[in-house]
Amino acid sequence: MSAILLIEQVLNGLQFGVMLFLMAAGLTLIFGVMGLINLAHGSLYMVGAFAAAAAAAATGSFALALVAALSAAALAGVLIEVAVIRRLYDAPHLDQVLATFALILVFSEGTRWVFGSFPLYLDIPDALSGPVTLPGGIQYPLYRLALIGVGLVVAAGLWWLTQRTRLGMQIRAGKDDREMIAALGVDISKLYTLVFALGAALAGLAGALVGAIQSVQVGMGEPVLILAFVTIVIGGIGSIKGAFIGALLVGLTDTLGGIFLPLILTVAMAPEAAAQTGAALASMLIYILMGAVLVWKPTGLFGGARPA
Amino acid sequence: MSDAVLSTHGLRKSFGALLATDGVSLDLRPGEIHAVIGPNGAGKSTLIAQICGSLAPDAGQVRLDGIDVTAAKPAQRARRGLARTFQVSALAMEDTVLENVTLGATGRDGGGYGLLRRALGRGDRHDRALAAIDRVGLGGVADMPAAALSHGQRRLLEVAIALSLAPRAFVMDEPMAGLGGEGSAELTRLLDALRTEAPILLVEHDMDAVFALADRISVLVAGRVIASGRVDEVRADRQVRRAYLGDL
Amino acid sequence: MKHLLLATAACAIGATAAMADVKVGMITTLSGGGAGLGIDVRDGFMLAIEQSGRDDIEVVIEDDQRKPDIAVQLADRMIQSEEVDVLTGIIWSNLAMAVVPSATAQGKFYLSPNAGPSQLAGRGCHPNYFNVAWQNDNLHEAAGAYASEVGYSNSFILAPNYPAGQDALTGYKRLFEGDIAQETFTQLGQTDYAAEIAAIRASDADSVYFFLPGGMGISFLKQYADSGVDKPVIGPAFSFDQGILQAVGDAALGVTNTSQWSKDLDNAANQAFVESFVAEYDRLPSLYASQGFDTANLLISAMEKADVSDQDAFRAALEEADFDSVRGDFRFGSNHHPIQTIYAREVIEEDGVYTNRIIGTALEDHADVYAAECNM
Amino acid sequence: MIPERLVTIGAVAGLLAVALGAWALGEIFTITLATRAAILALAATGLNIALGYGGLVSLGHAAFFGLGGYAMGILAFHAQSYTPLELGSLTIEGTKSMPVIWLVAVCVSALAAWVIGLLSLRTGGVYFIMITLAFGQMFYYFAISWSAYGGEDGLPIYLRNSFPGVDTLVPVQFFGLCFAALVLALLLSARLRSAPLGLALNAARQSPARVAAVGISPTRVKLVAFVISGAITGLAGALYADLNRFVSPAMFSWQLSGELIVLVILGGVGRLAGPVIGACLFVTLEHWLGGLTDFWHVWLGAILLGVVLFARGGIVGLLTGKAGPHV
Repeated sequence: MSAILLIEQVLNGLQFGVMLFLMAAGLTLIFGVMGLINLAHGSLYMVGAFAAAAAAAATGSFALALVAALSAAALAGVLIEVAVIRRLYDAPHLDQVLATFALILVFSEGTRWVFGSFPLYLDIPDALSGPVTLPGGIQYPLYRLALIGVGLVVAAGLWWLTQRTRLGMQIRAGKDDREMIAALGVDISKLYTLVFALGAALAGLAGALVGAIQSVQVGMGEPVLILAFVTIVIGGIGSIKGAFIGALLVGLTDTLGGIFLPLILTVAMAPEAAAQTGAALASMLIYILMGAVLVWKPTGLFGGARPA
Repeated sequence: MSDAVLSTHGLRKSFGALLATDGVSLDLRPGEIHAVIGPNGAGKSTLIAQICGSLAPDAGQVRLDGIDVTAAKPAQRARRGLARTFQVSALAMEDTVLENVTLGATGRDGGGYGLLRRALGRGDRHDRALAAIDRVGLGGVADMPAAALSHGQRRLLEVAIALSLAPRAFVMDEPMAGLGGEGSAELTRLLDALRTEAPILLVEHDMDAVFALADRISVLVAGRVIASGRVDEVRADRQVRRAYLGDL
Repeated sequence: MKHLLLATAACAIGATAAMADVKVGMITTLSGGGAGLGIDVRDGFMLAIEQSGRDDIEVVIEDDQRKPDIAVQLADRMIQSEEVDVLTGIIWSNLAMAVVPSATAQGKFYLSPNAGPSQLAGRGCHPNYFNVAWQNDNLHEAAGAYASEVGYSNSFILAPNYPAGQDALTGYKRLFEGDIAQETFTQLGQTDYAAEIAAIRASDADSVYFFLPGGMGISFLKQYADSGVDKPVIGPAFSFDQGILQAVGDAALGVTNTSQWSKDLDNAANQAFVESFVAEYDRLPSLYASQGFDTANLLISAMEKADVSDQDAFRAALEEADFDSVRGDFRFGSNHHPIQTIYAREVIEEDGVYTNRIIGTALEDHADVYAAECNM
Repeated sequence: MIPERLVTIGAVAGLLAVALGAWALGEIFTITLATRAAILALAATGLNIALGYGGLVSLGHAAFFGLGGYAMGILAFHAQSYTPLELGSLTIEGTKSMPVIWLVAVCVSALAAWVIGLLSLRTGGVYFIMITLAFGQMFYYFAISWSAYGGEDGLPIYLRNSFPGVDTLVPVQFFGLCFAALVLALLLSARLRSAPLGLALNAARQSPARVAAVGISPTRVKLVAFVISGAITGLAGALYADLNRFVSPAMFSWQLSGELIVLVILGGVGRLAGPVIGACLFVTLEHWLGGLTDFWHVWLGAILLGVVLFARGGIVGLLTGKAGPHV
C-alpha cells in the first residue's frame, strides 16, 4: 500500500468522522442538557436530506437546498419538541425510547407517503464537483474536502457557542441545575426548544451534505443513528468534546479497518476468503472498539460520573 | 483497640485539590454509641461512604471485627454485619414495609439470589423481619407500600431494615434528619435501646439527640478528627468550642 | 386486505365458467426500502392481466415489507387460508429462500418474477418452481463476457458481503477472461465508498465491475463520478434501472450495464408493452415491470391450455412458455429457468429523462450453470 | 376492577381458546397467527424480566432472539445436510430434535446475555440502552456477512424439527408446544417475581444503594436476571425459527428489539400478563391495520405515542386499575 493511498484513506476516515460528529453532537447536546435519549434523531437527518433534495429539484440551487435542509429539520425538531418531546424530559428513559421509536415509525412511513418509495436525486454543486490535487500528488474529491471543512467549522462554532456565549452559559447551567437557571429568569422551556432545534438542524445539515454523495431514501437515518450512539458512548454521553473525538475514532476505525483487515488476512488465507472474512470482521470492529473503551472507562472517554 | 467491632485507620480521600477526609481514625466498641459530629462540609458523608464501601479511600483501612474490609464492596460489608441507614431514605418505594425489611433479612444470609423458595411468608427470615418491624413500632403499617408512609415512618423503616440484618455494627447517617421534636424523641428512645444489639456509629446534626445518646463523640472538621472522647470531655474541649460548638 | 378482485360480479355468478378460476397470491415489497421494485412488478403483472381481459383470475396482493418472516407468514396465510393456486411476486433472494421451498412442497406453483437464487436452480430445484426473470448469476456472467469482448483485461470487482454479492463476483469471474486486480467486499447497506474508490484509483485495473443494488449503487456511482477516476464501469442492470436512474443522474451517463430486457428492444410485444405501461401509469416501465408483465403472460398462456387443478397438465403448459415475451425469444431450461439473450446497454439522457439503450449483445441464448445439478 | 391474577389467567386462556376455536373451525391460518402471538409473548416474557422487574431497558434483545434462531438453524442445517459441525477439534453432529435444539438455544443466548450484561451493567441508564443496541447491531452485521450459514439470504430448514410424541407439522400441535413453553416461562417468571431474587431485583430497580446495603450486589442481581431474560428470549427465537422454518439476520435487527419493548409496554410493563396481551394485540393490529393500509406503521406509531403519553400501565393497567412498576 502506497503512502498516497494511505493518506487518502485517512482523509476518508476523517470525512466520515466529521459527518458523524454532526449527528453525534446534536444527540449528545440534547442528552446533556435535557437528559433525553432521542431515537428519532436519525429521522431528522432524513428530513434534512429530503428537504434538500426537494428544494434542489425546485430551485436548482445547492445553497438554497442547504437552507431548506436546515430549516426543515429545525422546524421538524421544534414541532416534535413541542408536541411530544417536552412531555418526556422528566419521564423515565423507557418512555423516551418508546415515544421516539414511535416517532421513527411516523416519520419514515410519513415520508414515504409524501415522497414515494423511490430514492430522490441530490447532486454535488458544480463549483465543488470533481477532484483536486493535493500536495504530494494526491487526487481527492473537492466536495469531500469541503465536508471536512464544514465539519471542523461546525465543531469550532459549537465550542464557541457553548463556552463563549450567553446562550452557551445558559446551556451549561441548564445541564447542571434546572432550578437555578429558572431562578435566573431564563425561560427554560424556550431554551430547551432552542437546543432541540439546534440539534435537529445539525442532523438535517448532515443529512443534506451526505445526501449529495449518497442516496436520499427512507430509512437512511437509522444506520447513522446507531453509529452516532456508538460514537457518544465512546466519547462519553453529554460531552461535545467526547463526541468529536469519538466520531473521529469511529470514522477512522471503520474506514481503515475495512481496508486493512482483508489485507492483513491475505497473509493467512486465500484472497477471496480473506476478503469475505475481513469484511465480516471489519463490520464488527467499531463495536469491539466500543466494548474495549467500556472495559477501560465505563462512562466513555470524556464522560462524567457514573450515570444514575 | 483489639476489641473494636469497627475501626478506621488513617482514611484519606481527596477530590482534586479538596482533601475530604484526612487521616481519619475512629473505632466503635461493643455496646456503645459513638457519635461523629462536625459542620457541613466537614467530610462526614465522605467518611461514611468509605466505611460502607461505596467510595474507595486513597489511603487507610477499614476493619470490621478485626478483618480488613477496605477492598470489599458494600454488599460484602453488609453480609459481614455492617448495617447502615441513609441520610436521604433509600427504600424500595413501591414495595411494602414487610417486603423492604424481608429483603434485609434475606440479604444478610446471602439468600438474595435464590429462585427456589418464596421470598415472603413463613420461615426464619419472615420472623426476623416481623420482629424488626415490631421493634420499631411499624407493625400496624407492615402491608403498606413505603411510598405511603410518613417521613417519620420512613426513618423508622430505615432502622428496621438495618435491624433485620442482625448486624455486628450500625452506621447511621443522620437518622433524625427532618424529624420534628416528637419524632426525634421517639427515635432517640429506640436507638438508646438498640446499642445492646450492636454498637452504633452515629453521624448526626441534632445535638440534643447526640448528647442524649452518645457514649463518645468525635468531632470532624475539614476532614480531620480534632477531638475525640467522652461527652463531657468533648464539650469542654476549647478547640472544639472554637471551631465548632462556638457557632451553635 | 388489499384484495384486487378482477372477477366481476357477473362472472362470479358465472354461467359459463368452463375452467376453474385461478387464484394468485402475490407477495411483494410495497413498503420500506426497495418498495419501488415490488411496485413495478405488481404494476407490470396487473397490466398484463388487465390486457388479457380475463375475468377468471383473482389476485391477492400483500406487502412483505422486505422481511422474510412477514413473507413466510403471508405465504402461510395465502396457502392455508386463501387457498391460492399460484404464488408469485417476491423480489429478494432471501425472501424467496424463505417462502419457495415450503410453498412448492405444499403443492403450489411458484412463478418468480425476480429472485433466482442458485440453490433453487440447482439441487433445490422443484417441478412447481418457475423462474421468469433470470438465475441470479446471469447478468453478472453476461457482464464478464461483455467485458472480455470489448477488450478489458484487468478488472477491479466489488460487491456487498452477502450471498448475492458473492454470487455476483463469482458470476463475473466465470466468463471474464482477464485478470482480477482486486476483489473487494463492502458492507451491505454501506453508503460511503470513498475507501473503495481510493483503492480503485490506486490499482492498475483497466475496468471496474460492481454489483451494488438499490441505494448502495446510487451512492457508489455519484461518488465515483465525483472522484475523477476515469476507469470504465460495468454493472448489472439493477443499478441502472428506470426507477433508480433519476436518482443517480449524470453520474450514470455512458455506463455499460447488462440486461435481458430494454425498453428499446425491437419487437412488437415490447413496443406495445412500453406504450401501454406509460399510458396506464404515466412513467417508463422498468426491468422489474417487464418481468412482472412476462410472469402474468406466462400464467395466462398456461391457463389457456390447462386447468390449474390438473397439476401435471398445468405444469406442462407452463414449461412450453407459449407467450410473446417482451424480451423476444424466451424458453425454459430443464431446471425451469430462462434460456435467453442478454444485452449490453448504455445509459443515455432522452427528453430530459435518464434511460438505457442497447449497444450490443453480451450472451446469446444463455442458460445458467446450475441446471446440471437439478434432478427433477 | 379486575384482579391481576384473573387478567393473567384470562389472557392465557383466551389465547388457547382462539387457537382451539380456530382448530375446530378449520381456520388453519388463525392457528398460525396464534402460534406467532404465543412465541412473541414468550420472547417478551423474557424481556419483561429484565425490563419490567429489573428496569433494564434493553434495546438489544433481538440478539438473543436471533441467537436462539441461529442455534436452531445451524443444528438443523447440519442435520439435513448430513455434515457435522466442525469447531476446531470438536465435532458436533447436527440434530433435528427440538429438546436438544432448545437446550442449545437457551445455553447460547444465556452465555451471550452474560457477556453483554457484564459489559453493559458496568454503567447504567442511557448507556445501557445504547450499548445493548450496539451489541445487537454487531450480531446483525456479523450474521449478514457470515456466508457459511446463508448470510443475508438466511437459512431455510425444509422440514420442521421433531419433538417426541408430537407431529410438529400439524399446526395445532406445534401451537401446543409453543403454548406449553409460554406457560412454563410464565410460571418461571411468576416464581422469579415472588422469590428472593425477584424481591431483590425489584428493589434494585428502585434503589440499588438499598440493595447493596443489605448485602446483595445489585449488579449481580441484575446480571442474573438479564441472563434468565436472554435465555427465555433465545428459546422464543428457536421456536420462531421453527414456525417459519427459516432463520435470517432480520431476527437480529434492532427494529425487532424495539418491537419486543413495544409488546411489553402495550400489554403492561412488569405485569405477568403484559407480554401475552401485548403480543396478541400486536399480532392483531399487524393483521388488521396492515390489511387496511400500506402505511400501517404510521398508525402503530400513533397508538404507541398515545400509550406512552397517556396510558402508562398498558392494557393490564387499564384492566386492573393499578399503575404497574415504574420503569
